Amino acid sequence: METEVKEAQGKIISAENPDIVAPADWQPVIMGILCNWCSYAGSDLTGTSRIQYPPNIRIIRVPCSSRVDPWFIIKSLQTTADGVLISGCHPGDCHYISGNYFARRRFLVTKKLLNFVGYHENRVQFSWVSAAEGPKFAKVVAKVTEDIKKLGPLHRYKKENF
Amino acid sequence: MITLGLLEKNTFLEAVNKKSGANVLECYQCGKCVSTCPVSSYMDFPPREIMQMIKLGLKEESYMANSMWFCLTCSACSGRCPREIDIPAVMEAIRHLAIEENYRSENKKVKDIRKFHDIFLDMIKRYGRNYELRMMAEFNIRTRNLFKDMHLAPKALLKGKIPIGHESTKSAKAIQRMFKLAGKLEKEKR
Amino acid sequence: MNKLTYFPGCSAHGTSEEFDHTLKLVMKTLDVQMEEIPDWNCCGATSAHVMTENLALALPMRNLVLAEKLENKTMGIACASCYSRMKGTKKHLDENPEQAKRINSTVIDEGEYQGTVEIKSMLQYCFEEIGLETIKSKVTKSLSGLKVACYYGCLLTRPKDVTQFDSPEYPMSMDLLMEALGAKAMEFDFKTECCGASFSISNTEVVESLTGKILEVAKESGAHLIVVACPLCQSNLDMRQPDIEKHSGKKLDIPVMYFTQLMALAFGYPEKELRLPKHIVPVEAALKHIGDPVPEPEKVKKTKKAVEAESEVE
Amino acid sequence: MARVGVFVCYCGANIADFIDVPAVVEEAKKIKEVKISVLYKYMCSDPGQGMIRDAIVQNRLTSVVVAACSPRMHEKTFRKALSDAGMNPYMLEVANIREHSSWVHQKDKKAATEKANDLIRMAIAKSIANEQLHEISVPVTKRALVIGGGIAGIQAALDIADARIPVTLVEKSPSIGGRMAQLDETFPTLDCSQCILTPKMVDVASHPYIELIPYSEVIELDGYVGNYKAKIKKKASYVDFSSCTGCGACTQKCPVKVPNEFNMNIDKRKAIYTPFPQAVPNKPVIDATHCTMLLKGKCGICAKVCEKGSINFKMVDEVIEREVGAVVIATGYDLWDPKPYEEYGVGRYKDIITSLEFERMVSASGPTNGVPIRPSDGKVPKNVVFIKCIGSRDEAKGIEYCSKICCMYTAKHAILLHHKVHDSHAYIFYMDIRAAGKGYEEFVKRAQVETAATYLRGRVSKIYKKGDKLMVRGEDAQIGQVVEVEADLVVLATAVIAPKDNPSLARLLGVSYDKYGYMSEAHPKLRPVETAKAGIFLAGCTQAPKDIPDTVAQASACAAKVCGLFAGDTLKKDPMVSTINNEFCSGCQNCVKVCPYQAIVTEEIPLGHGSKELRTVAKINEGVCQGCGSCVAICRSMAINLAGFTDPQIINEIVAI
Ligand SMILES: Cc1cc2nc3c(=O)[nH]c(=O)nc-3n(C[C@H](O)[C@H](O)[C@H](O)COP(=O)(O)OP(=O)(O)OC[C@H]3O[C@@H](n4cnc5c(N)ncnc54)[C@H](O)[C@@H]3O)c2cc1C
Ligand SMILES: Cc1cc2nc3c(=O)[nH]c(=O)nc-3n(C[C@H](O)[C@H](O)[C@H](O)COP(=O)(O)OP(=O)(O)OC[C@H]3O[C@@H](n4cnc5c(N)ncnc54)[C@H](O)[C@@H]3O)c2cc1C
Ligand code: SF4
Ligand code: SF4
Ligand code: SF4
Ligand code: SF4
Ligand code: SF4
Ligand code: SF4
Ligand code: SF4
Ligand code: SF4
Repeated sequence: METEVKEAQGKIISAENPDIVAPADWQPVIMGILCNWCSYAGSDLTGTSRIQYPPNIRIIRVPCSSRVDPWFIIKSLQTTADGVLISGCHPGDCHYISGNYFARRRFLVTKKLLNFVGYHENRVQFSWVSAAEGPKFAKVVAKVTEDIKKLGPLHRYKKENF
Repeated sequence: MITLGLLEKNTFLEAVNKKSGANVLECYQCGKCVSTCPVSSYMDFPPREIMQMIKLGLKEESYMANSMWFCLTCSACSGRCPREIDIPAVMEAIRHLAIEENYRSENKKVKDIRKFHDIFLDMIKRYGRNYELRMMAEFNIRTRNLFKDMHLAPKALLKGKIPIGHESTKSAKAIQRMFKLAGKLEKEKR
Repeated sequence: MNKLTYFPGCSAHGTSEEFDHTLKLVMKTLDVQMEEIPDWNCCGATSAHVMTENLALALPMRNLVLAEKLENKTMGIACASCYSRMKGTKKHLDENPEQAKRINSTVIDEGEYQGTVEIKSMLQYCFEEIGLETIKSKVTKSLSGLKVACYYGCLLTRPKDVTQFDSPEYPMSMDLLMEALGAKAMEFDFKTECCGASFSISNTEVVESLTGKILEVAKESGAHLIVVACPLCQSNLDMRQPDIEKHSGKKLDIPVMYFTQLMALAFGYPEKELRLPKHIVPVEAALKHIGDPVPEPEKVKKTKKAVEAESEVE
Repeated sequence: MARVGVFVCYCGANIADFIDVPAVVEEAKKIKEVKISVLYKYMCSDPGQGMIRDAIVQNRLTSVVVAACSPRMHEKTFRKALSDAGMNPYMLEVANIREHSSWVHQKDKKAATEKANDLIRMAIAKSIANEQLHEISVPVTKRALVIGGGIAGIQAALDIADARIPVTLVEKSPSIGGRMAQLDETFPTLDCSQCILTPKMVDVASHPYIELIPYSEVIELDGYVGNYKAKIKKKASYVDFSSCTGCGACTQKCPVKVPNEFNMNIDKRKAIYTPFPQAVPNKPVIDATHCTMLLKGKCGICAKVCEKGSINFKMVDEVIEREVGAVVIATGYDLWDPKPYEEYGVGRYKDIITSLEFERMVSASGPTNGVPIRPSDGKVPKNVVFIKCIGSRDEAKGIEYCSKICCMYTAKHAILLHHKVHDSHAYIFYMDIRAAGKGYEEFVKRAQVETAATYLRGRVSKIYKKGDKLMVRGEDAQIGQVVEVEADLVVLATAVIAPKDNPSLARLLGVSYDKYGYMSEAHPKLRPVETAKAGIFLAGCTQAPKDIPDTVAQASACAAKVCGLFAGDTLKKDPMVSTINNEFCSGCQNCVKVCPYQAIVTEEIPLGHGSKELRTVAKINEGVCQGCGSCVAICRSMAINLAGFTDPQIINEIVAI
């Protein structure tokens, strides 16, 4: 699948669907679902450290990455988001012992499914960010934002988004 | 003294690991191999030290060592290594790398050993099988040690221990062809 | 009747003719028909292995391909070194099919390699396929009174993942086989210490020192003779003895026999069939011990202190 | 219809400088459920909280959104404000516009403001789906169960009992004391082990708050923190402990001798025995696998000599129940069997012994009266070789980890050898000397300098026999030479391993264990004495190899945890736990498998209204559930909901933008 942004006459075209276009100044919306103990704490640390990152992400707090129902991912892509980032504790560090392990397996399946129905694999990404990894969180967000920008919009452009 | 610079990429270690299938980094220097190895006292760097040299990226020093030429491939060390490192495979890897990269030790013993193996292979190439008496003689001639073991010869010959004649495979041709093709494979690999 | 493909190895027709000969006698008694691989070649021994990887694989492969043409499932190998090379090669080829194909191209005239024969050393064959009970049943002349030290050398049981046979540190198969013949196998700590066989010509100094230590410990064990299952071990331990004695000044004088020679003897073959004159260290005196009275096995003495302590518990 | 109040914080300049806060306040007002949207300098200050309280009352709000710093900072503060105003505290949502916006998008005020708007919309949407929640309170049974009576279990039991909390101490063997009872003098101070241990054992026996149940095992544990029910199997001892006086007449007269495991089988004990003279309780038990009366119906001598008539051959195993609020696991360790070291001739040479055998020999009350001897001929050894890391740090033959204690006790053994046999010499083959602890390096120095033990750096590769000596061969890597030591006796410092029934015990208790069989702690650094299952704690070597000081410290920590747990009459718990709607549950039990806390069990309910047929459904124990949400996401029937993070709440957040 094409990963490069398609630009035509000052417009950006979705990688998945040529009918979806947005103006050149389009900014993606990324849904970030973070576990409370590691990644959410890590993102707080990014803030306390004043590390700057792209403003496209909207963060939802969940107790553990294992709480993330594949349905949340699908719903996000269907309704509001151009990409989804799920982030939890490092393997072995899960606050709930093994939750992130189950979560990871489930996500891989979800990703395959989304791929199958036509979404680019970079639309949904996973990462491990610990409570001490403020800088890493900024990097992850920057990378995901970059990736999604390349893929173009998923939804018909709504001015009020940005 | 050895000066250790920035060891950003230890290509020697990588080459040895790849060729041997072992991971030299696992060696924790316990020395069990050294006291196991029947010939460690003849090696200028016994197995444990060779492992460390590889870790330090000391390629030339390793190639010029006699250790891998003395290794008998007896697998005693690897059978006891607590980290299950295939030490003879590591020795073999250095040996083959040294041959490939044309390093030749001037050590007399190493030269002798190499000569022996050359002659042995030559013997097989010619006859398909080993011809023991001829081999001993040839080895002694080529190492300029004509009378080595000669005191054993009369008794051994007399007792029929070492036969005078020799057998050879009928299809000496097939063997020679094999040598040629194998040599070609060896070159392709490089 | 059992059938067995036989790979004698270079020395069987040379230095170790007595091994080959007695092996054949013994197999006849055990009702095993041995079929020698036609036109076999040298396995390359350590030399091929030392110098070049491809040749080290190609030489044994040719034999394996030839052996596959025979009908028998199993191949028996007399020499431990050949055994190790052949079995090691087979394992490597089976694990690396790509490389196997490449190597096969050098001997393609002989046929395609399948990997179908099972390789056993002759000792392993006797122990696993024939079994001690059968062997025991064929004994007509017990070797009781004879004390032996079984020397396995390094390649018969090592590396374990290749040989898949007996313990690499303290194997017992040959010991048990000797006991089946009536002999007593002594506790012997150097059963699998290397004798330096591959240096037997190029580096005699090493061989003398290694062999000397093995002989010394064997002697220490109280054995009348050493039993081996490999021609290289035999010639090293036997032929080097006079030199070792000369250089160390210690008298060793311990004969070195093949296990098949002792089996033949126990199976009732006359002594002359054993080809004893081929031995550098004479064997005859040792064999005189056959029939010596056997002492009762000693009871383990309890430590006096330990016994005393018992009554003090309360 | 929901009535939401939005409270936006300046956070001094922290938020206001980078976000157009007045615009944010106005934007929130556009949402129809929002009844009030206001701004304040410091929302978390008293006046700020007051604003919230007043607004709740005046506007009859149903939920509150505070747009300020991270909920990890002030969620509790604002929840309190809600409850002070008479509102359920869980009707609060916090929009994190500081850590997640003003601080991280300082160069783009427009984008930061947009993002703040979105975050607030999400919080409003979520809060509308919030439900009233109430802190869970569970009753506690104030009795602790301690499993294992080694020094770990003893210390934990005494500390808990001293706080006047009843303790049931269950010990598998006939006496408490564990391994420490087998030791001679102990590093790093060389106190006599028995002298410091036996008083504690006696304390256990006489403590009014401790119920000691020896010769027993826990076979079942039900329930959850504060409310466990344990089944304990008391093995038949064939001796009535209540009448037996411990006179020992039976033991003396019993004709059957059995290898004495307490003395590492160096000597014999009887079929009716107390494991060692200072045993607690000091009552004998009959070893049913050896007593000829129990095996063949012949003998009965002990019964004849017992003046108290305490012997009862008809005794059978008995199962008793105890209700407890907390459990301490203290099952200790075993030692690795060195048989795989064939190159050493282990099993063939009698004069190769293990460290614990050596420990028994040098023990003054041991089977050889404190003098080490060669088992082969009873002679006192002069040259003793100690080999460390046997089975430890050896993935080929044993286990990968370091056993932690053997470096120290080997140094101790060298010193003790010197004390007992003055003209002896100790050689120690080692790979490293791990002596990290208070006074430990000093102790090793003592072995090296005062005792002049010879340390040789290298792993031994071979031991063989020469005459009546054992030749021990290894490399001394410091001089790069292979050395052979002529030894009279060889002592192997064998690895510490987890008791082999730890995994089955762990499964029945519902706690996790690692690949070696050690019980797993909840967090290696910050929760080292807790298991992941609330109310179950770990002490001593059952968690990992450790020496006595560490064991005792961990045991006391366990006691503190237990006392903390029992401090109130009930336990308070966060209400954010999962519940199953059994009407939707299909009984697939996927949730049961994923729950890391074993909080989910199954139950049978009628198939339909008034139906007699039953079907299986899952049920969550709210006392155990920690609220991770794994089960919610895995349930295909959507039968489970996690309070505080329900599907409607999260979907509302997603679609709010
Ligand atoms: C040779 C040697 C020397 C040592 N020397 C020293 C020293 O000098 N200084 C030092 O600090 N440390 C020393 N140690 C370490 C010391 O032994 C341990 O630190 C200590 O014994 C650990 O105590 P524990 O209670 O955890 O385990 P243990 O002593 O093993 O006690 C466990 C108890 O639990 C019981 N049990 C097991 N399973 C169950 C079950 N399922 N149900 C009920 N009960 C059960 C056992 O019967 C036992 O009584 C030495 C260790 C060894 C091997
Ligand atoms: C370089 C380094 C790396 C480390 N890495 C790790 C690691 O990766 N993992 C690990 O487990 N451990 C690590 N540690 C060890 C770890 O730092 C300590 O175990 C831990 O910090 C000890 O905590 P503490 O509370 O005992 O002492 P401290 O952290 O020193 O706390 C003591 C506190 O008491 C205060 N204080 C002192 N005196 C007084 C007084 N008289 N009155 C009032 N207050 C006072 C001090 O100001 C201080 O706040 C590391 C240590 C170092 C040096
Ligand atoms: S035995 Fe293995 S780990 Fe030990 S020094 Fe030798 S190679 Fe290294
Ligand atoms: S395989 Fe080589 S290095 Fe290893 S013990 Fe044998 S001779 Fe020494
Ligand atoms: S004789 Fe009776 S009272 Fe005495 S110890 Fe034995 S059982 Fe107890
Ligand atoms: S009945 Fe059993 S325990 Fe009692 S004395 Fe006899 S053998 Fe010993
Ligand atoms: S404590 Fe010492 S002897 Fe024990 S395993 Fe660790 S390093 Fe080896
Ligand atoms: S002082 Fe520190 S670095 Fe040195 S041995 Fe001790 S713990 Fe290790
Ligand atoms: S996963 Fe859902 S349907 Fe399956 S048992 Fe659990 S609650 Fe019931
Ligand atoms: S929320 Fe987590 S802890 Fe609670 S029952 Fe579900 S899986 Fe278990």
